[in-house]
Amino acid sequence: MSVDAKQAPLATEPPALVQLRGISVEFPGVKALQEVDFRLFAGEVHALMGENGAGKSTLIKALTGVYTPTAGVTTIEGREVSFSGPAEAQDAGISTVYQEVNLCPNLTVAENILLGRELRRFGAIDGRATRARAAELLADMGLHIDPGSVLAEHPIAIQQLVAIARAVAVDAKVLILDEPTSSLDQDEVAELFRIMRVLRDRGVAILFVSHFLEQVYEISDRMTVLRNGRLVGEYRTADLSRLELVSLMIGRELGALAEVERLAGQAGEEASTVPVLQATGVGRKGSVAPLDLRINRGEVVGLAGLLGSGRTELARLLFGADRPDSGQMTVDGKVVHLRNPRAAIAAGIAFCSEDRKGEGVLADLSIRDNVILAMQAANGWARPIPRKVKDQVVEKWIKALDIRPTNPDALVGKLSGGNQQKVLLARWLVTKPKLLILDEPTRGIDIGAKTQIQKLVAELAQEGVAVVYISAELEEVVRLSHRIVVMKDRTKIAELDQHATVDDIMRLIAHVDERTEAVAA
Amino acid sequence: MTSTRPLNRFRSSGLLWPLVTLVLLLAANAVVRPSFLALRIQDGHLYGSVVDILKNGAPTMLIALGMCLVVATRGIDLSVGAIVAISGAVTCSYIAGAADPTSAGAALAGMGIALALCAVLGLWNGFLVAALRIQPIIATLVLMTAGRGIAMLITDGQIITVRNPTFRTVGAGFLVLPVSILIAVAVFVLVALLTRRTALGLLIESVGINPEASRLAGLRARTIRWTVYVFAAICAGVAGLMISSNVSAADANNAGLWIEMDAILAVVIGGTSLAGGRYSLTGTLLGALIIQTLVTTVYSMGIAPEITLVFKAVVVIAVCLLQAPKARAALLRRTRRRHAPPDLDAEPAARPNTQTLTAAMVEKVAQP
Amino acid sequence: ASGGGGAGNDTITMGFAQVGAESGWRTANTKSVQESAKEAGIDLKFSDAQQKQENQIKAIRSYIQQKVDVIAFSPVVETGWDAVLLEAKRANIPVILTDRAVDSQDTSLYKTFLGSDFVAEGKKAGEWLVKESAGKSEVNVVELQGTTGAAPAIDRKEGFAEATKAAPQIKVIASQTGDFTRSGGKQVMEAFLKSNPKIDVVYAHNDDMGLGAIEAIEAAGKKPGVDIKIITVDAVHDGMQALSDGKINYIVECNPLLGPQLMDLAKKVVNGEQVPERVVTEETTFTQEQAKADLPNRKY
Amino acid sequence: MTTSATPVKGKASLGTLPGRRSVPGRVVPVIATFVLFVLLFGVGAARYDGFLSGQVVANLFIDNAFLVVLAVGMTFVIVTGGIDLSVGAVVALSTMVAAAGLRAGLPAPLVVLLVLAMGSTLGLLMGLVIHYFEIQPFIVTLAGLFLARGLCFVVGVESISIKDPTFRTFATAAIPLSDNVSITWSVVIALAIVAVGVWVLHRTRLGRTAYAVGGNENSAMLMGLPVAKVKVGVYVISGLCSAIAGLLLALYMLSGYGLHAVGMELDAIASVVIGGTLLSGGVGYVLGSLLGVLVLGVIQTLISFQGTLSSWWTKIAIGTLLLLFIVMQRVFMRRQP
Ligand SMILES: Nc1ncnc2c1ncn2[C@@H]1O[C@H](COP(=O)(O)OP(=O)(O)OP(=O)(O)O)[C@@H](O)[C@H]1O
Ligand SMILES: Nc1ncnc2c1ncn2[C@@H]1O[C@H](COP(=O)(O)OP(=O)(O)OP(=O)(O)O)[C@@H](O)[C@H]1O
Ligand SMILES: [Mg+2]
Ligand SMILES: [Mg+2]
Repeated sequence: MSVDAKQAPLATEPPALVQLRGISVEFPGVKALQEVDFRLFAGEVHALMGENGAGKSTLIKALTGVYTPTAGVTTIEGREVSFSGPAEAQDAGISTVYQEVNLCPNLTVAENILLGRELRRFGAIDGRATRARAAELLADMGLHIDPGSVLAEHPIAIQQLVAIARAVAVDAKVLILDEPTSSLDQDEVAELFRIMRVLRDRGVAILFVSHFLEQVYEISDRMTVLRNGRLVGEYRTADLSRLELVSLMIGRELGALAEVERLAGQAGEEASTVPVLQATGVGRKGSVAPLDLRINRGEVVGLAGLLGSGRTELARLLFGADRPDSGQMTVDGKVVHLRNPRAAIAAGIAFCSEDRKGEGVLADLSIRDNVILAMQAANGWARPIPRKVKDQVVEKWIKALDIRPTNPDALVGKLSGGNQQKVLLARWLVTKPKLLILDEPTRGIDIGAKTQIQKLVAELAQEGVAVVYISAELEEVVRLSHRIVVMKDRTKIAELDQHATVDDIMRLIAHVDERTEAVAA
Repeated sequence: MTSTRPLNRFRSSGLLWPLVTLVLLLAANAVVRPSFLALRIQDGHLYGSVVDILKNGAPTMLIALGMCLVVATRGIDLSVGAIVAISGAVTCSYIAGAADPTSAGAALAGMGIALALCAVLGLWNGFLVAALRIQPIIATLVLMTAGRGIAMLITDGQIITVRNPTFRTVGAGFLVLPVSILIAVAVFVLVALLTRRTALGLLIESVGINPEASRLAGLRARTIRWTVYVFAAICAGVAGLMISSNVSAADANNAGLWIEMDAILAVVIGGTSLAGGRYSLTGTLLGALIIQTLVTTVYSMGIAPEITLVFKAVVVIAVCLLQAPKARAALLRRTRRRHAPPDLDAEPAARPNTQTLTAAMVEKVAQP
Repeated sequence: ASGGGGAGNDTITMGFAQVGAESGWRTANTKSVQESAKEAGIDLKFSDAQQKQENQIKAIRSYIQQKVDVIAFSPVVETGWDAVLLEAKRANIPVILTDRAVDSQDTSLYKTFLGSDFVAEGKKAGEWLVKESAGKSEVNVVELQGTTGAAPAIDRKEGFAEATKAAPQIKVIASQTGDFTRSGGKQVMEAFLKSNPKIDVVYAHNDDMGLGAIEAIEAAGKKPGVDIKIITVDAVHDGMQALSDGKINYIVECNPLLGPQLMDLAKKVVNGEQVPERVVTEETTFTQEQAKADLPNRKY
Repeated sequence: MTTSATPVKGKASLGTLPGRRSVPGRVVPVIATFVLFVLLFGVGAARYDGFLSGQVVANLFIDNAFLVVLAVGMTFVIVTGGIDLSVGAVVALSTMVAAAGLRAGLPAPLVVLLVLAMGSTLGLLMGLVIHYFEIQPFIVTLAGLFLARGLCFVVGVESISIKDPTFRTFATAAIPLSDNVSITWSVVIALAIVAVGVWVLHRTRLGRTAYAVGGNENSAMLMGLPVAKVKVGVYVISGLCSAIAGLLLALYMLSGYGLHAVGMELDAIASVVIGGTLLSGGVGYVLGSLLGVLVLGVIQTLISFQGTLSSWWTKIAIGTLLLLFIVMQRVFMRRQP
């Protein structure tokens, strides 16, 4: 393979803090990593780049001893190591946030942050001191939640922040962050980057994975690109343009991608005015204040707001996942009572949850079963979808969404994060919904796939599907939506039209006083 | 990657090791007593130790089938033993009290009433678990305790003996093969068809893997859970008929005592995890057969009652070790290391056991 | 609400801690106690220990707490009663043992023991077989034991072995536990029939296992009672029926109807009268002819 | 309204007091169970003379001391998402080994040590198999049950009396609490073990890790917690508790017997679950388990005070009372957020 001329020169630099040489990792039938080299220096932020399934998470897990590589050596500060598990890696000064939030939902926030290093008095855990310490750590990150609350009560974004707080709480030499920002909004990301910079300046080596190019360029000093489990090269961030980076990642010329992007960009200009779903005064105590909402045929309605502004909760109400306790909803002009998801599905509504691990995919089932599940459930148990139809449908969507591996019998739990998300999306697309509610559908999805999904949304809208689109990435929302509903404190504060900009939204969210004007506008 | 070759498919299905165990057990018996495998026709039906295993194992098999589905939904049913007792008690009391205790009508009516009652008991369990969301083990413990009491209440604590040829057929009759095994196999086929040919199996598995995700995908999670308890209870009811019919008597105290444990053991030996999700009906069947063969082995090899349990423990542990990929891998690695050339990397990648990658870690990480 | 102790008034209150209801025999025993208590005008507090000794001890404790006049119980096992009996003694509540003894050295812990002798039952069975097989060169016996570890199983085995020790032609070729149940007896017998070509006699520790064995023998195409002789213990109704039908050859009785005797003893004990330390219940044995005669008036 | 479930609205609301409200939230189930227990006891007191006495309460503890200890060990196991079916059999084996050892003339302290070592070793073996071979706890401990019960009969089929004077004095000694209420040493030991259990499970890292493993084993592993140590450890704890319970039972019965404690594992599991521990792991309280045992105990006491129930009505009544209790508990808990 011809190595790009911009590969970083190695000679002049100090010895690497962490060095992997010729690392290979294999799973039954999958070569996840093949002879990959990787270096991480003290005092740098190093981005690990690659498409979904390129092997980023696997590399991280091979480094921290979760997987034992089949070949290769790992050295830390020049000494060869071979960790038998994350505990040993941690002892060696490597602190890690793995991709999916890996915390214990049954424990409190404070316990999660300090598990294994709780403050003790007379040999017993000092709960009060532990909570106080956790509160401090959270406050450092600008997060003010009750450290004594149970983790499961918090949305996935907060859980992500807690995981980060846990990782930065120790004095580590190496900090590894595998897609820490996928569920965070801009403020949180900024906060995280501030912390990362402080740590970097202190000499900590930081490994960072993200599919947001902006973020990567903002924070990283150097990057390593992987493709299909192989090393493409190591580069200085400053030397590599975005376009070059993307083409290194996807291994194709960029033309195709640009085309896709263009298509996605021109989100169907003309949305109809025929309402698919109309909600009046729909709300639920303690969750979402009663609000009105109309979604037309072929229209993409974006939901914008900060963390905890109630977007997810609103989506759940529209899908019957939670029961609204006020208001009325009509679908196609007929009054519906969405008592449970079944009813919503029967009415032609689909909902792709943001919590793909907890509420989305079924890890122990194959891609095929996951994809057809919702369709099958709607069909009823007695009318199984014929094998042939299944295969056709599944094959089609595997191709359309570029799900890897392409083997429909692969267990979804073993897929890379991004691919799991695609499977989930496919599940709902096969039901041919009238209204598709997407909660963070591009979370953890690589840039190529993200544009693909955006394009798909635009196409669906053009075909007449109504879409509710929730994303922490305001650009995305703005680009795709015909209309944007802005949420704050679980209340709808404004509805903006197609020409709204990210700044408009930010202003609305930031200033309470503007609320009335905005609604009027 | 799943291979299309049937042998490999079979291997990856996890049925290989239970089957190996069963064959080993039978072989051990045949070695100790060559006549063990002998079959002859006696009064128009097959006669032999293997036939006994099938006949006596049928109730456990049936109950294990029901239990398997319950376990697949992440539940457990401790009340099946009590339901066995109730089913036998109701039938025998009805027959004994009928105008003509030997008539086919009495037997059929009695069995019908018993099974209907069992279905109601299943509904009850399902109500506690699915509707009230009480933890299955404690919810079914209620009926486990009270149910046997109810059975004894029905029989007044006595063993009720009946002489009814029709009723006798269920547990002791033969159509060349024992009728009970035919019933068990029929139910197995029925369930297999019902769950594998329809979408039921998929729905059951997904409820067991992640109830909330299933609900959001539009499954009737509650109805499914409820249904499997009813099914398990009916299976237990039929098993109860077999057990009492086999000795022509209802013994409310002892019928089905601890059979729930055997059934759960069969399910687990068959490769179904108690954490719910993917299940194997064939494995369950094999598991039940292993357990019954074990019992028969004890009797026919003349193992002293004092050490029967130790023997059972050893076999169960051996089965589990054989079945656990981790343990097999460890064993294999040891023998390989001794015999094979040290160059493991040269082996083709498709053989997980030879990889230094810890399979367990992979599994663990893959699970949510 | 039922009133608590009977300490204050004339009627005697008896606390009876039953083992459980694990067999028809036991249920008959319970019934007999309950019925005779009613007849004798004794206020009976009954509790069922579900076959667990600790539950029996709990029940006895609670009787002491309730200040009953006399406590009676059938020990699950011989051992382990000293502590609670001492408590009863301290509380001045007399204790009567039924059905089997306890192994306390301190005999002052209980007033009297009313019940059968399981070893003797085994002996009776053995003696009959010795008589029957006189002159034969070889008698192969298979034994269907009760629940492993249960006292009747141990004692009946021991008694039988003792009685047949002197007859070298009698050989126990297989011995397995059938858990005192019919299905157990049937399953074990099925296996025996296949692994032992020549079985002459079945000795079952209770009728139920014997009845199970009969079914197995019939299924094997042999005639129970003729091709294979059967000896059992208990003499419950179904067993007696089989005996008179010729399918069982000999039954040693173990009488569960202790109620009337127990109530007599209780009254005496409460009134401070002297009672014998050991009262053996009247138990007999049945041959097929005796069974035919006795069957119509069997109570259980 | 208790608890932390009330959401903190948005990021604007700064300065939440750390953890102040979390404590009651966690013990609500235990409190609920306690209230219901008192209710049940109240029913007994209202219905039966002599029920409302100190000694009846004391007897609840005396008669269930061994079950309390078992439940403590079982709580540890269940909190990690496991289960231990072997406890009843290990109890029996412990009584048997103790009795046989004493009969053979071994000194009492040695016998005690022997039994404790045996129980922990059995637990250790099962834990190792469960963790390293990844075999389901249910099946491993079921095999453990067979093995331990089987070993009982290998030691001896008949029950063995304990005649050792140390054991006897220990067993019969009463500790007066007031004029007419006294307890035994077993109660003291059991309560001490409850205290240690509370401390270890709720106040040490071992305990926290047990909860973490029960909540999500994979996450716990990724968080770098000593999963193996804890997963094996809880079975050792359970084995040790079974051995202690066995010794207490040996004191209670003054005998060793292979058929002691048949089915006691179910009683232990039931107590733990009644006490608010989730069988799926991650949530549970030692004190809850103690209450669970007392609930089962009071049900039994109620029935023996009733004194007119036949064998089958006894079973039905136990089932019904159990049902009543768990349904009430369910209703009670549902009202909580
Ligand atoms: N436990 C496993 N068993 C089998 N295959 C696995 C397992 N874990 C990962 N893989 C496979 O290894 C490959 C690399 O996955 P990995 O999770 O490292 O990707 P990634 O680069 O992190 O992707 P993403 O951006 O989507 O997170 C994928 O093809 C995946 O399916
Ligand atoms: N910064 C925060 N501080 C405290 N609580 C928060 C914060 N962010 C979110 N929450 C919690 O979030 C919950 C509402 O989340 P919801 O999922 O409805 O919001 P969302 O707008 O969809 O956010 P997300 O971006 O996570 O999807 C509330 O329970 C609230 O307590
Ligand atoms: Mg990844
Ligand atoms: Mg959200």
